[in-house]
Amino acid sequence: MTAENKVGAVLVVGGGIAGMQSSLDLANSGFKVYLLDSSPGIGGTMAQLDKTFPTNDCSMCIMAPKLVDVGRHPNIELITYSEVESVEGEAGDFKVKIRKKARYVDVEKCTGCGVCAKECPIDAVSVFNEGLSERRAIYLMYPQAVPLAFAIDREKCIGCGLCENLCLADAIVYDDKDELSEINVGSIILCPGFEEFDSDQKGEYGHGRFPNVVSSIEFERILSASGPYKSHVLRASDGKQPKKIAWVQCVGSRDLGCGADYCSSVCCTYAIKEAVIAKEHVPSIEPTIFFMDMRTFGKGFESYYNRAKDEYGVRFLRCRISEIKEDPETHDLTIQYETEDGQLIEEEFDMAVLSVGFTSKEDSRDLAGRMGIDLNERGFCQTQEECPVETSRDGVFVCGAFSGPKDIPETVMEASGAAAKASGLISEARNTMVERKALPPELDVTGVGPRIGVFICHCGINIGGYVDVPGLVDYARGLPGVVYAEDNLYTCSQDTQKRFVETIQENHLNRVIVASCTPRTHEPLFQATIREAGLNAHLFEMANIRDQCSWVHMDDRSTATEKARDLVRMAIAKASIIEPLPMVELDITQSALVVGGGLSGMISALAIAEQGYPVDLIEAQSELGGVMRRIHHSSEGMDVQGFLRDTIGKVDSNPLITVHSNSQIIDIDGYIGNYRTTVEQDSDQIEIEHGVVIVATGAVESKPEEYLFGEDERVVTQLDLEGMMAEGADLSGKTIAMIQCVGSREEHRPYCSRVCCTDAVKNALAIKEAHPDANVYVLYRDMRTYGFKETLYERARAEGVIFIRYSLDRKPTVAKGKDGLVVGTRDHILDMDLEIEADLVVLAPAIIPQPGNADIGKLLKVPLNEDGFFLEAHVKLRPVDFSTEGVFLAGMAHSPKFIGEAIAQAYAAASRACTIISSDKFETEATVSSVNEALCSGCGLCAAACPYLAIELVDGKAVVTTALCKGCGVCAATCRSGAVQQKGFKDEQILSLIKGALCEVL
Amino acid sequence: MAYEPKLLGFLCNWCAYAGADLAGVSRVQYPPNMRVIRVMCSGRVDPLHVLEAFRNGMDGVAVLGCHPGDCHYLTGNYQAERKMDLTFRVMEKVGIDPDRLLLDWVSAAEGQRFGEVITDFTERIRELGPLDAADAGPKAAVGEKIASMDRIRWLVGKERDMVDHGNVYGDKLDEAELKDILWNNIVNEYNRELIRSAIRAGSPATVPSIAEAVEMDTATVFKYMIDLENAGQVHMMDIVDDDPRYILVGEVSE
Amino acid sequence: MATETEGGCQDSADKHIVVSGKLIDELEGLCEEDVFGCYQCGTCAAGCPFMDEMDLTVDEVLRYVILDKKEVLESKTIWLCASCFACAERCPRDINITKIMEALRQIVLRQNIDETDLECLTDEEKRSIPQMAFVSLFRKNIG
Amino acid sequence: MELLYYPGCTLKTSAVNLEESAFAVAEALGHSMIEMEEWNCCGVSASLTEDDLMHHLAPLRNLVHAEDQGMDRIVTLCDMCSNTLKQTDYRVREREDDLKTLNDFMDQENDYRMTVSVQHFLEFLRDDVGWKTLKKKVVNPLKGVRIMPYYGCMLLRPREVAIDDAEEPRIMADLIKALGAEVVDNPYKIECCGSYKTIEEKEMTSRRAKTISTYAVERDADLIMLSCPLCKYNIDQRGKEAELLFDGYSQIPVMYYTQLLAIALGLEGDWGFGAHAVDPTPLLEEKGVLPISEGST
Repeated sequence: MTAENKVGAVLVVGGGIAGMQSSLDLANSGFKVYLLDSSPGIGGTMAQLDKTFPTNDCSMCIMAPKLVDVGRHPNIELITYSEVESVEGEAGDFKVKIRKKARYVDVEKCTGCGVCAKECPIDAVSVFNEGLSERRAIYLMYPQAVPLAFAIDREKCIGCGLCENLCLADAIVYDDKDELSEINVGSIILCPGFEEFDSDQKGEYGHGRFPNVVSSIEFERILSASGPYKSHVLRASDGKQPKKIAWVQCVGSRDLGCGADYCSSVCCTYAIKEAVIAKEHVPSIEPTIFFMDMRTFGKGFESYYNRAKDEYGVRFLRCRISEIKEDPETHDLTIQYETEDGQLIEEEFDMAVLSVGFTSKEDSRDLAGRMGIDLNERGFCQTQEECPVETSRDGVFVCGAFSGPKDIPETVMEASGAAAKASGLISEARNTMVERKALPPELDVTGVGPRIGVFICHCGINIGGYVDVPGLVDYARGLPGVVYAEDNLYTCSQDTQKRFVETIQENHLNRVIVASCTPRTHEPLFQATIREAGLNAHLFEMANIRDQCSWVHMDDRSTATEKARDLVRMAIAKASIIEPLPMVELDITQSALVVGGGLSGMISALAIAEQGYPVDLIEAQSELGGVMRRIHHSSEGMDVQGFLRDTIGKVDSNPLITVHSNSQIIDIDGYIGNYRTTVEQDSDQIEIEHGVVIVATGAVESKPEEYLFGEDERVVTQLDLEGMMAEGADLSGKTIAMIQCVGSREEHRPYCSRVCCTDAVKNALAIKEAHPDANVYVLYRDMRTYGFKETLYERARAEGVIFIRYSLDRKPTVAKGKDGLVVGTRDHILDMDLEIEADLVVLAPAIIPQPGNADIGKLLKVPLNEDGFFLEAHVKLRPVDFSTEGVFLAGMAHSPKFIGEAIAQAYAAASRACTIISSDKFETEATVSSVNEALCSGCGLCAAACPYLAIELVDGKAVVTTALCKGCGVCAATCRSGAVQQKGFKDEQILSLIKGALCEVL
Repeated sequence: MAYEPKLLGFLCNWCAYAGADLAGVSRVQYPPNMRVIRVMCSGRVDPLHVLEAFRNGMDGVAVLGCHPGDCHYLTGNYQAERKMDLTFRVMEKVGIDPDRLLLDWVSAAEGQRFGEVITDFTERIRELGPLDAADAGPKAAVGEKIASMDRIRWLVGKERDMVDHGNVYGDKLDEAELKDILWNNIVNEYNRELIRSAIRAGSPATVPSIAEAVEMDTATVFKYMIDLENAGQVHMMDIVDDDPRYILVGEVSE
Repeated sequence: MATETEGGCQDSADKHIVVSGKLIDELEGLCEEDVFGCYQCGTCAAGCPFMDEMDLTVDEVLRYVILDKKEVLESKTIWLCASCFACAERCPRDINITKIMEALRQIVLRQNIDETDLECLTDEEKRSIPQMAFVSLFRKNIG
Repeated sequence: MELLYYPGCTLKTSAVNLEESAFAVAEALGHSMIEMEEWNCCGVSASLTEDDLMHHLAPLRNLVHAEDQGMDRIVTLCDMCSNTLKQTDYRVREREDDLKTLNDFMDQENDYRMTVSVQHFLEFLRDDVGWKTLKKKVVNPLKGVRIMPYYGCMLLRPREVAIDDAEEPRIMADLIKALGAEVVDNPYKIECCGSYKTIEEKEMTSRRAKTISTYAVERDADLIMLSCPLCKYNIDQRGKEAELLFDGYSQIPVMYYTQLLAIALGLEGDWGFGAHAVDPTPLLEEKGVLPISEGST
């Protein structure tokens, strides 16, 4: 596959959060993206969620910006309601046949107004609301769906023709047929997501028979404001507000009864979230969670669990219940459970929520079969720990829950990682299939009086039905500066936009006002159109007379029209004094600096080099490898040292990567695209220019201060044990006691180090395999072998490893015995003291951040979290970015993680970095601040207020770094002398809006 | 004084009305209780007309058209059949005895038979007795509300087309299935109206109190409350000791 | 069996059960259940109808076997189990706990230490209780 | 059709009323129950230890006798017989080597050729008669009688021998509806009645009976329907004794489904109510499903 005939496009299968993230990364790195989804709109499961842990952000609020970006990104082509039929060809040049299912609604024309659905006579179960409410045969998946277009469910529809009769946009296409089309792409990313376990299969819990037993995804819909119960927590049997709600964990996970020998990783944390959010909605609710092991292992999850226990009073009962009984009359539920000290208690509950696990989707398995992708025996996509985003077929990558249960941060990391691999394969074909529209030169409007054009929209009946639009047009025509005014049925439709360009040019308009829906979704669309007409995009203003006027004053037409007149008049008032804003472009040094030569640093360096950009890799020690040098075998049986050796080999031999070992960073200056870093290598200093920074400083094993560590050489850490076993230590016949959570999950360090449970089980198995007669005990607080690692825990027990649980207030004791060490603890089931004569005690110490993080943080002006790890821009949706543009994060510097997860995050950081250094230009925001030096007294108030350090004092005057400025305008509002103004939102412009609102005549 | 039922008759100009005239010419005697309205075709009779008749105190209504196949306007009587089928169903649901409505075919030549049809119908209504206006009035009003709904009139209007010629996709529909969908819509709309009137009677109302008033189980009432809330006709005002209380919204008072 | 000795029936004598090797090896021939697979989730105990009368809870019995504590053979629980299979059907580890209970009983019975002695029954009961109860009891409690 | 009937010990002694009512019902439905010529104890309760083949001999012999009589099906009335025979049938089909050992061991009997299936009478009513035909034959519908179905465990567990969904059985509920009576659903219907513990643990079994019956009383059920003679004894007899242990508690009547079916089919007979600790006759008369016969207790 020579470089020439590589195709510069990528097919992304699955429009959930994974598909959206990888599409945006690829589209912003100069590749054409075909984003395909089997349902009528993208959004996937995350769209169904109410809030997300651990920040309790509303899921839709953090996802909507990505939805809108994907919806209107010029390089992303949305192919909804479609399936992949077949894939031919090889990596770099695939021919993919796609079947676009008949949707019976023209996506371009439909504006999502919903008049058709209001009258459709058919009742159908709303799958999106998990059956809690009904939808019609013609439906929109959810209010914020992208594309905002209805679809007809052909099985349910009786073809009565009513919707076509009602549709004003004439968007109904009854003779729509499935379309077969073929696209040519260089690589493919599979992220079709997962299916929730169907809890009807667990008959003993009564889901499907007892109305008050709901699944967790159904409870998400109940909690959601756009859900069937409008976010009121109610129960289905009588619409009452439940007081006692029970969450049942591990429904369809860790259960051989239904063929699930794995843990679904996220249910513990989402159950806590649902309990906490329910409690916030209704303080009288008493949530109880029945669980086996509380697996809150992610970043910030442990303190989330503690807060739920201490602040919200969520009750945690450690018992997997046997069944749920229901009183057929009152539909109240009874649950019988065993307390930790062996008592049997029967308790009444008003409602029960089954925390269902993940299963693979049937049609994803078929697709994988058709594409020749290997699946593991549980039906998920088979991946290797060496590269968790590669499938068994060259050129086809995977991310998200299709390769195994995982939460949203890990999904987003894998999505960016898959984007890195997918684009790395075809980096030579970058920018070949991406056309930048040729735009006419911008009209120079200086010195010419305002010639304002006003376009008022009916939006079918959404505005026209409640606001006197023709009257509004006449009113606007009379206002000063207005030379043209018209109304149209749908301003945003394709044909109206074409006429827009002609109208502007014919009437020589130099200001455009559109009175229609919300600028949030439609401003960029209209700005792009007027730019095509030769006008600067910022000579434009919108009046929101739908979402904030006609839709909310439906029953009072006169006041709605009056308010619309005010809004139009305000826009016109500002229009006369808006100015064209130049699009500032910065040039970018297309190279990267990677701080830290551990596994993550090396992988991200290699990934960036694969994209064709040079990398400077800074390593404090003399050789590369970091903590991985002390790991000999991984939980998934990967040859760790072998992989480390050939990774170091690749880094050393890669011409684009310059390794600076024994080096310290002295100073980092500059900003995104234009960094200058001084690095000191044994006394001589060199300066490196680069465009982006990836922080991969890793983390270290802490030194335990308990259990006689350091006082008796038979007390070692898990890493020491690995070293000993690698050197062939003879443990046959010996008794080994392992103690978990040494320094983690404590008052002074309230986080879980995530890897130690699996590490202990891995080492215990290694001991048992080498010396079957050795006795191994593991003293734990919660076994957190999440995901497919659960099978290791199974095998360890089967090999006879004894697991004993201890609680924080009754920690085990280690004392010197006659010949061995005596480990004292208490059996959690028998409530009986146990003493283990151990020849060796192995501790699982907490993983703590690199001591040097604070200094790197100051240099890069990036913050640390309260545990000392780096604080990313957003824990859920930007886990590898920092809030400061151009700086990225990978590996254990973010938080403790497994080798596979570190590799995924390293690729992700590389992909995010390439979105910047993949082009030599970087378009900054247009509405940035500017300083009038004459008025500036150098008081520094503005600099103190700026969260992005985009405005600073230079020789007594405030100076704005346009590259860093995000355009929030805080500095302008703080300035004492009016020196600082925000372009597009100048004081006089805002005042003109106020004046426009108040006085009838301008 | 013996009860004399008040009857209304819609006679189609070409057949039934002509049949009636023939009865006159042949001096056929029949009871005087029915007041006749001449319509050009039995298909002209709108369910709302029939329900309006009952609302204003009629005890019985007859709709007489041409025998199938004889209709002067080819398919008018088939339309009448479907419209009256809707009316029967609505009457049954709102609680007016469907026997009070008669749909029959009388040809222009059946003077004698016309007399018999009128006599039998009059006796049938005499047996049934008067329709208590206080009780039937509001029921008929609810019936009218249902019969005037867009989707129901569309379904009835398109029924023949979809069964005989095929729907928008060209496949012919099974009549029984279509009837179920129609009945389902009538039942749902009626129940929603029941619930609305229960709230009207005592607002704000809780699900258990509504369930009792309309004699439905709480789960079904709650399902309807979700539909009503989504349609913006009902709003949850507050929650008092775990029972949400609902009020009517956007009710443009008659 | 003929005479009904009112006073004669006393609780079964304290048994002196001899188990040489590990319990888990004793169970080997009797049942092939993966006792070590148990992760003490408590489902079996939560679903057992006779938990109130048991001295050891169901999961405690399994724990005794895992930790090789031989006193489990003296517990009342293994004799209280009525083999109703509720625990076996609901165990998330698919361990047939009913078979483990039977195996533990067999270890005792095969050292011909009988659990049941019919002295305590009145004649009237012997007539009225359905035979199937007696046959089951003999099969389960007498070696 | 002719049904090869395997009675089992209890059906000949304390559960004679179950057999008689079943015979009457079968006949009324046009079937005849022919008792197996050769049958022996069903080997209750099924042995669960891996190495114990010996205890599978008794049930296996019954299967062989059925084959000798040239029939392909055995119909049983007692839940425990049905469970034990099915478990043995299942084991020998799963493990040919066990079957071979057993066949070699049995010198007088022929080898078991696995041509026989075991069917409980309830399964027969559901699969061969069918609820629709049954409903048509009901002449005296049990109108207004509220019946709580009780399954116990032998019909539903272990899963290899279950005759219905182990978590949500419907077979008795369907039967009750076919008889025109009302079903009182309850969460205890699949919980054990105490089985053979009744001999040594009388109070425990009484408490079980009280828990199950109290639920029925609170839902104003009139009686409990069941099919197993041991469950009947435990809930009926031990339930009656529970009245002495718990003051204010009164046991509601317990009946076999065959007795109720016989009454619904309008058959004549006294259905052996004398063998019930709580005589259901007064209730049945009060509900008008049984004619008021003078002198009944």
